[in-house]
Amino acid sequence: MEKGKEPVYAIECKGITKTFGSVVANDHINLNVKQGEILALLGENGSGKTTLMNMLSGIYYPDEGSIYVSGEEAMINSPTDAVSLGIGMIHQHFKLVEVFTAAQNIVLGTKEKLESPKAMKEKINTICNRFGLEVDSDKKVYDMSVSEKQTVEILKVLYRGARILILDEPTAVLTPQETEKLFKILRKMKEQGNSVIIITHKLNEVLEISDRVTILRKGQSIETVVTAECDVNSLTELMVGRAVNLEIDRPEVAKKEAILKCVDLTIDSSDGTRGIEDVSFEIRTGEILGIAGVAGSGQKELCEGIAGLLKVKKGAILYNKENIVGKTPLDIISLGISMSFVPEDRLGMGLVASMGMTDNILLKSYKKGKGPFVRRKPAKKLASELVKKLSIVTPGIETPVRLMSGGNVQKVLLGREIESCPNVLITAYPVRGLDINSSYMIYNLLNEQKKKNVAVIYVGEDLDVLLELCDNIMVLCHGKITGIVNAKKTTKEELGILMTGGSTKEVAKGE
Amino acid sequence: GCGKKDEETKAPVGSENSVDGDKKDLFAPIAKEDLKIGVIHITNPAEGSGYTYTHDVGIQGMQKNIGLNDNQIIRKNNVNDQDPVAIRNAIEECIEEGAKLIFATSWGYMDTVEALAVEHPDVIFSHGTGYKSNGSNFNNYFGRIYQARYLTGIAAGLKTTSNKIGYVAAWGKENSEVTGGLDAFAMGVYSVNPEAKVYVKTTSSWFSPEGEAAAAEALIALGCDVIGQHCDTPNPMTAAEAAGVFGVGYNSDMTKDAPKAVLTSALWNWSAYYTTAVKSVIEGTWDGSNYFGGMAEGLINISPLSDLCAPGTEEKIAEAEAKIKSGEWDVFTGAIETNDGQTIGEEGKSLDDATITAGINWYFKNVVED
Amino acid sequence: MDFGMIIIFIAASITSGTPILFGTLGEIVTEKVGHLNLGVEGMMAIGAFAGFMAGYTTDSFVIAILAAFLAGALAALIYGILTITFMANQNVTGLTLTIFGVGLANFCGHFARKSLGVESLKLPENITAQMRAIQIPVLSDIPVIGPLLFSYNPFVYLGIIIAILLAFYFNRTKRGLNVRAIGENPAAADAAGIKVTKWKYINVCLGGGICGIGGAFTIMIINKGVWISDCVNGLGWISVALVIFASWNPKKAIFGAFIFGALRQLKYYVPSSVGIPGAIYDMIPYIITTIVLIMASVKNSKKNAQPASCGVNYFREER
Amino acid sequence: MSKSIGKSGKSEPLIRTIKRAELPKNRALALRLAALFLALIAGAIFILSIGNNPFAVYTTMVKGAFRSKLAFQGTVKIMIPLLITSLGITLAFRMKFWNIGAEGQIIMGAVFASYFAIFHGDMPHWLLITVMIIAGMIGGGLTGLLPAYFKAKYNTNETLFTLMLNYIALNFVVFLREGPWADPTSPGYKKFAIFPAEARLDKVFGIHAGWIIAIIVLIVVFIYTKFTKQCYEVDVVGESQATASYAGMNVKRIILRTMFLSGAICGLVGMIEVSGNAGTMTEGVSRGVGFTAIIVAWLANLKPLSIFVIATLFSIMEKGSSVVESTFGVSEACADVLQGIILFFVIGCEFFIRYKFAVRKKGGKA
Ligand SMILES: Nc1ncnc2c1ncn2[C@@H]1O[C@H](COP(=O)(O)OP(=O)(O)OP(=O)(O)O)[C@@H](O)[C@H]1O
Ligand SMILES: Nc1ncnc2c1ncn2[C@@H]1O[C@H](COP(=O)(O)OP(=O)(O)OP(=O)(O)O)[C@@H](O)[C@H]1O
Ligand SMILES: [Mg+2]
Ligand SMILES: [Mg+2]
Repeated sequence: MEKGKEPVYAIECKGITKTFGSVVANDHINLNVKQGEILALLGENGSGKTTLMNMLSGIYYPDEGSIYVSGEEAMINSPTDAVSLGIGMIHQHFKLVEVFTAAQNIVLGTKEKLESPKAMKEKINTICNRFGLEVDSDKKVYDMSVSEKQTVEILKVLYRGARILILDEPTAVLTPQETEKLFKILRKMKEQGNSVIIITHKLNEVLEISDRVTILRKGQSIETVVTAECDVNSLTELMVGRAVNLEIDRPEVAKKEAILKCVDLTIDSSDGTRGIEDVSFEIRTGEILGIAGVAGSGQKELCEGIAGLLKVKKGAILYNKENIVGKTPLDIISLGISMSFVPEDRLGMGLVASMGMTDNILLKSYKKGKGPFVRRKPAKKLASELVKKLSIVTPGIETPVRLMSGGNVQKVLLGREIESCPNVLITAYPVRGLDINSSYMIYNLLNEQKKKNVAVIYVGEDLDVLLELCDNIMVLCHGKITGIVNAKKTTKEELGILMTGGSTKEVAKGE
Repeated sequence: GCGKKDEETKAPVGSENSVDGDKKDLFAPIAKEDLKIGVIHITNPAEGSGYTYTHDVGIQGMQKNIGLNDNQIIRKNNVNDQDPVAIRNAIEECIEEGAKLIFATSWGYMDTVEALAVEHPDVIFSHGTGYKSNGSNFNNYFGRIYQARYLTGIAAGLKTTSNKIGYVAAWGKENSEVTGGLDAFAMGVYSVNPEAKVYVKTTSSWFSPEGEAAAAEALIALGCDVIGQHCDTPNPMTAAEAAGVFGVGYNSDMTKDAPKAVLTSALWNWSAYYTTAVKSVIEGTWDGSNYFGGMAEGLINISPLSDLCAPGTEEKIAEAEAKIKSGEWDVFTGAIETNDGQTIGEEGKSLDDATITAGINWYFKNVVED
Repeated sequence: MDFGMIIIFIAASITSGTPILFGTLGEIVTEKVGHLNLGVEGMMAIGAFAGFMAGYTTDSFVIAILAAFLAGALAALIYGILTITFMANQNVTGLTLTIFGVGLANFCGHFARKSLGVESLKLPENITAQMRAIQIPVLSDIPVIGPLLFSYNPFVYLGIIIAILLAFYFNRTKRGLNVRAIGENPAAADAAGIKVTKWKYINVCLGGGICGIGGAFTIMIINKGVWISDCVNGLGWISVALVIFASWNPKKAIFGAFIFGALRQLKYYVPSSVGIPGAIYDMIPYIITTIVLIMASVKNSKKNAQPASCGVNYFREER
Repeated sequence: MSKSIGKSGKSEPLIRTIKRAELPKNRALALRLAALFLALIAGAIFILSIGNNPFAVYTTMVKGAFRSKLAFQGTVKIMIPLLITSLGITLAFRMKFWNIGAEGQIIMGAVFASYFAIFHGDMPHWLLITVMIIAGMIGGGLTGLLPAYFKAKYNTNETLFTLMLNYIALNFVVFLREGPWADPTSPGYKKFAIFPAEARLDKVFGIHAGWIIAIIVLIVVFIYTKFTKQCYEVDVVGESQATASYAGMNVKRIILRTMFLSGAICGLVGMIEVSGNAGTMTEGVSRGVGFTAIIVAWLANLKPLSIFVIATLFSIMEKGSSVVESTFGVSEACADVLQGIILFFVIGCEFFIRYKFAVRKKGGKA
């Protein structure tokens, strides 16, 4: 390597290829990151971003191609190798030991001897101060919130003195405030000469944080562009390969009738803490009600309460004037209330990872029909239809959904819910982790439902989307409603205030 | 179903087959070269000391006496006697291989063998240590091991200085075989040392290396300085040796396992029976009668007394042995006092064989359950 | 029972718990890296034979123990290759190891007796003296304390030392922290730069080795140095039970082994006139283990639970 | 900083494990047969090393299982409990409920069935048999239900729980035999009474009717696992309890129901063994079948028809080995070692169906 002539890249990948069985996840990919730069990696779901990063961090090993770290060819056989090369990755699914404390997780696997808890704490504090992080080093991971866990993950990487930080969709599960905090940290790292590769599907974040963007499409590296020269539309076009309309329309439905009414609902979460308290609201057919709030404000409890999965402590849920509190989930499903909750690990609820599309579609309809036997035929037909209708990418309808990319998995989930022809459709975080194209496809699906006079509850994080998509937005804070506002009349700022427990005066103003 | 119901009742042990007049025609002679013999063992002869080992030594002795090849013997080892299915499988396999004579060596095989004898009338079943028989192709063989036990009791009684003798028993009072042996042993002790007590601990298993050692050690802790045993490992003897006390072995000469402890051992010499039985089958003289041999027949013996025995032991034992062998006296003769104050038997009479094999469920007066 | 007998009973219980302690410690070490090895019985049997044969030929207690350890480790290596590298089902592999191990030990014992042409395979004098209870001058003679603390065979002390070392290893050392991480979440450990495969092998084999020493105990102490087939006779399975009772904690295993040992000895010290059937004594350890298992789960104790990844094999590229 | 790069200059490992594409069925079958072949070769080396002719041993093994009507019947009798038990635990295993307590469930099934044979042996034959079948299934089912209850309610580890229950059940039988259920007519020895003829399963073609029950169970389990709503629920619960509740399934009830069924099928084995085979209750009634069945079910990938095939092979091996033992005068320990070696290979070879070792292709440059 001739020094001086070229800028030495922190990382350079040449011709990386990786196949899983018959799937070519990476197809001769080239990518490079400069020192002191933040590179965004962009691509549709299943385009191979995670796979590529996993090879840099030693989780996978490439079938072909070479990786150069600081100009020299490197063999990254294991995470250990990656660590010793100064590469640290924060995985989408956190890799933390639940029963250990933050500190124990942080020092795990490092070379130095085990020090006294006090000395350890100090060392961690030093790093925290340097990058502006906060952590309780004696807290066990199983007691932590998502963002706390992420902080531990970041600390883990920094503690090892990583100079190249890889983050795989770090913001997918963060609130805007938390995202902002994270970006501050990343900028600090960059200032100190480190390199960052970040994967995110949120284009505004890409534009905000990155210096350059590398775009992957179907396992191939398409192009690398300088962020300053791009906008949302051009990035989307590069990613998808064609121009995409990024408007969300808000169709108006004439006939609106009240269908679901919650009165003074109080529900405890599964770990016994208060989930929501005295929540009352109403939703009408042909309407999308958005629910906004910082993560953990009671969204999950509300959804699960309505679906009959959590016990209602107090209050009533009136569906067409009938109180459905105390009904079994199955009864509620058969009334036409459908719920799809995309959890943080995406697959955890609603789908069976090792089953194919057919059997997953069967999940909510298998009880139909008399007799002890399941009917797979209709499900099979529906699966094939969904593949066509939602352009789901999968080797076959019997391929385990575990092997499909995140976006496609979510299309299966939502597609199934919609096909069950619900009257009330509750979706929580349906675009969590989805690429922009798929996200818009989902918004369109929801609008279509609305037009069919379905009452839709949409729990989301992206305020811009909430404002564009919903008719009304209900804001939760610490399990209480801080406001229900008209989406057309409110602003992001106003929502922000409500989300952090702003005054109730705003409520009156909204509706 | 299997098994004739009417045969559930006890067949008198040792009774001659009186149903059939001419016994000689029961089975035709089988040429020595053509005879295949199945042997069902409860454990593995390789265990080296215990019950199965002695049976197999007996089989080998019979082989030598008669001159049979190794491939004429079909051994089935580790056939759990609590598992009728396994017993049946093992025996049926012997029959498949052409065995015409089957020795089933453990008590627990009895019911299954009884049933199989009905299903296979052309095969001779000889079952050891039980009491059932059908007078034709199913007999029972057993021995008066209590005679040897009595003699070993003499050795123990003379040796003890603490006047506490331990006894590791596989099963409790209800098991007649074990209990009869223990009583004989205790009576031997009593005959030379009326002061001494025999302490008994039960393992509830024929084979329990850990339990047998533990029982022996518990007995030693009680102050016993001679340990007797009726169980399958030599662990009571080795435990005695390790503790520096003495022991009386069982089954085989356990001097080989614990040379510094074993005074003598009560021995089976099964080849005495096996040779007789096989010979009768070859010659066509098998008459289906039960066999209940003792010291006189050479089936029972004690191993040579070791140097550890107390002075005078040899004489005392020789005296008793002569009495037993001559037939003028046997162990369970006369009125016997039990440890719970009963009296068994009558003066001048001996217990009958049926009682000896299946009806002893009391402990002799110097036995202590603790 | 008078006082003297109680002392003897306690001492006997401690001795009796020792082979179980070894089996348990071995299994704890194995489970800490996420491998449930149901082959304890087999590894103990193999260790028993190897220890016996080494002692028989070299007349050295130390070599015998080393051989038992090595043989147990080798047996565990088979399990390791199959479950770690070949990712075979752990239950199935463990059960097979039990069949194989017990069979192999019995077969070898049979073979050795035959080829040596002896009636009884018995360890020679020197080693027998070494494996007997250690009498420490003065200390062993103190009444009560002597027999309670200073009159055991070397295995007892070795077992306790190993247990304490393991407790230290798992709770106070970095290596132990790393190893525990593997058992809890191998993917996390791997990403943290811990050599998961290597440490899985090391622990699985170390665990097998410790079980092997437990096997040697059965032959040397229970059978006093005389080879007997099926010498382990279920102690391996009780060890698996004790792992639960001790809630995967080596220090608690010492205590648990004593309790289990006491339960196994009890029927020989309680007069039969008390009238408790033998089967009840044999059943109690399993019943209390089950109760402990239930209690831990009712309390939802994360700390006293089996390592989270136990039973699930790890493949880095799995998703 | 560039110094650290030197560290990475290590060579890549020659071989690494990678995932295979889903193998077509016939390839997988071919691989399994190859595995079996390898296993036999490994076994052959062992047989050679102890001085026997492997070819003769293997021939004897197969012949031994079929050489006569009696032998064939013996093989079938070994197979009946193994097959049914494997099918029983398959239900639990599909739910990822690691039931290694089939031993205990068999024993308790046998105990429940024996109660009627011993104490109510005067019932008419068919009534008694029916009652015993039901009792056996309830006995096994309840034994399965116990850990299931705690699993459903407190997430108690079922592997360890069921393992413990095996030993509790075993000692319980000994307790019964030594005390309350001892045959009063047995002199001098504690044992269970021989069942009256009314309590014995009838023989069909010379083998007790257990084989018919086995075939029925096979068909039922096949249909159950392949086509029913219930088993679909089992599969979902096995994968993710959260998902199952979302779909409106009553997870607790499914766990209880499935474990009851699994235990009941194992309990049925207990009934068949005491009534058809042994003719009396025994502590040895399960004979390790509960453990072997785990191996069978697993090797068969929890598929009923494959279970049938594997159980057949196992039964041949089991029956054949004991013939080999006596024919070649080798100890049964030898057969265990042989079985162990063969199993190790078969277990190990499963790996190659899902994974392969690969050598990296060099020089794939952009
Ligand atoms: N371990 C694996 N086994 C099998 N297939 C895999 C594996 N990992 C990834 N794939 C496949 O490789 C392709 C690329 O997946 P990858 O996770 O890299 O996509 P991605 O770009 O990160 O997508 P997303 O935005 O949804 O996270 C997908 O088709 C996926 O199904
Ligand atoms: N990674 C670590 N860093 C620093 N100290 C540690 C670490 N791991 C363990 N320790 C120390 O070890 C002590 C015991 O750890 P832990 O509570 O996990 O062990 P334990 O199994 O409960 O042992 P014990 O029997 O003492 O209760 C902790 O209080 C802590 O001081
Ligand atoms: Mg990804
Ligand atoms: Mg503690």
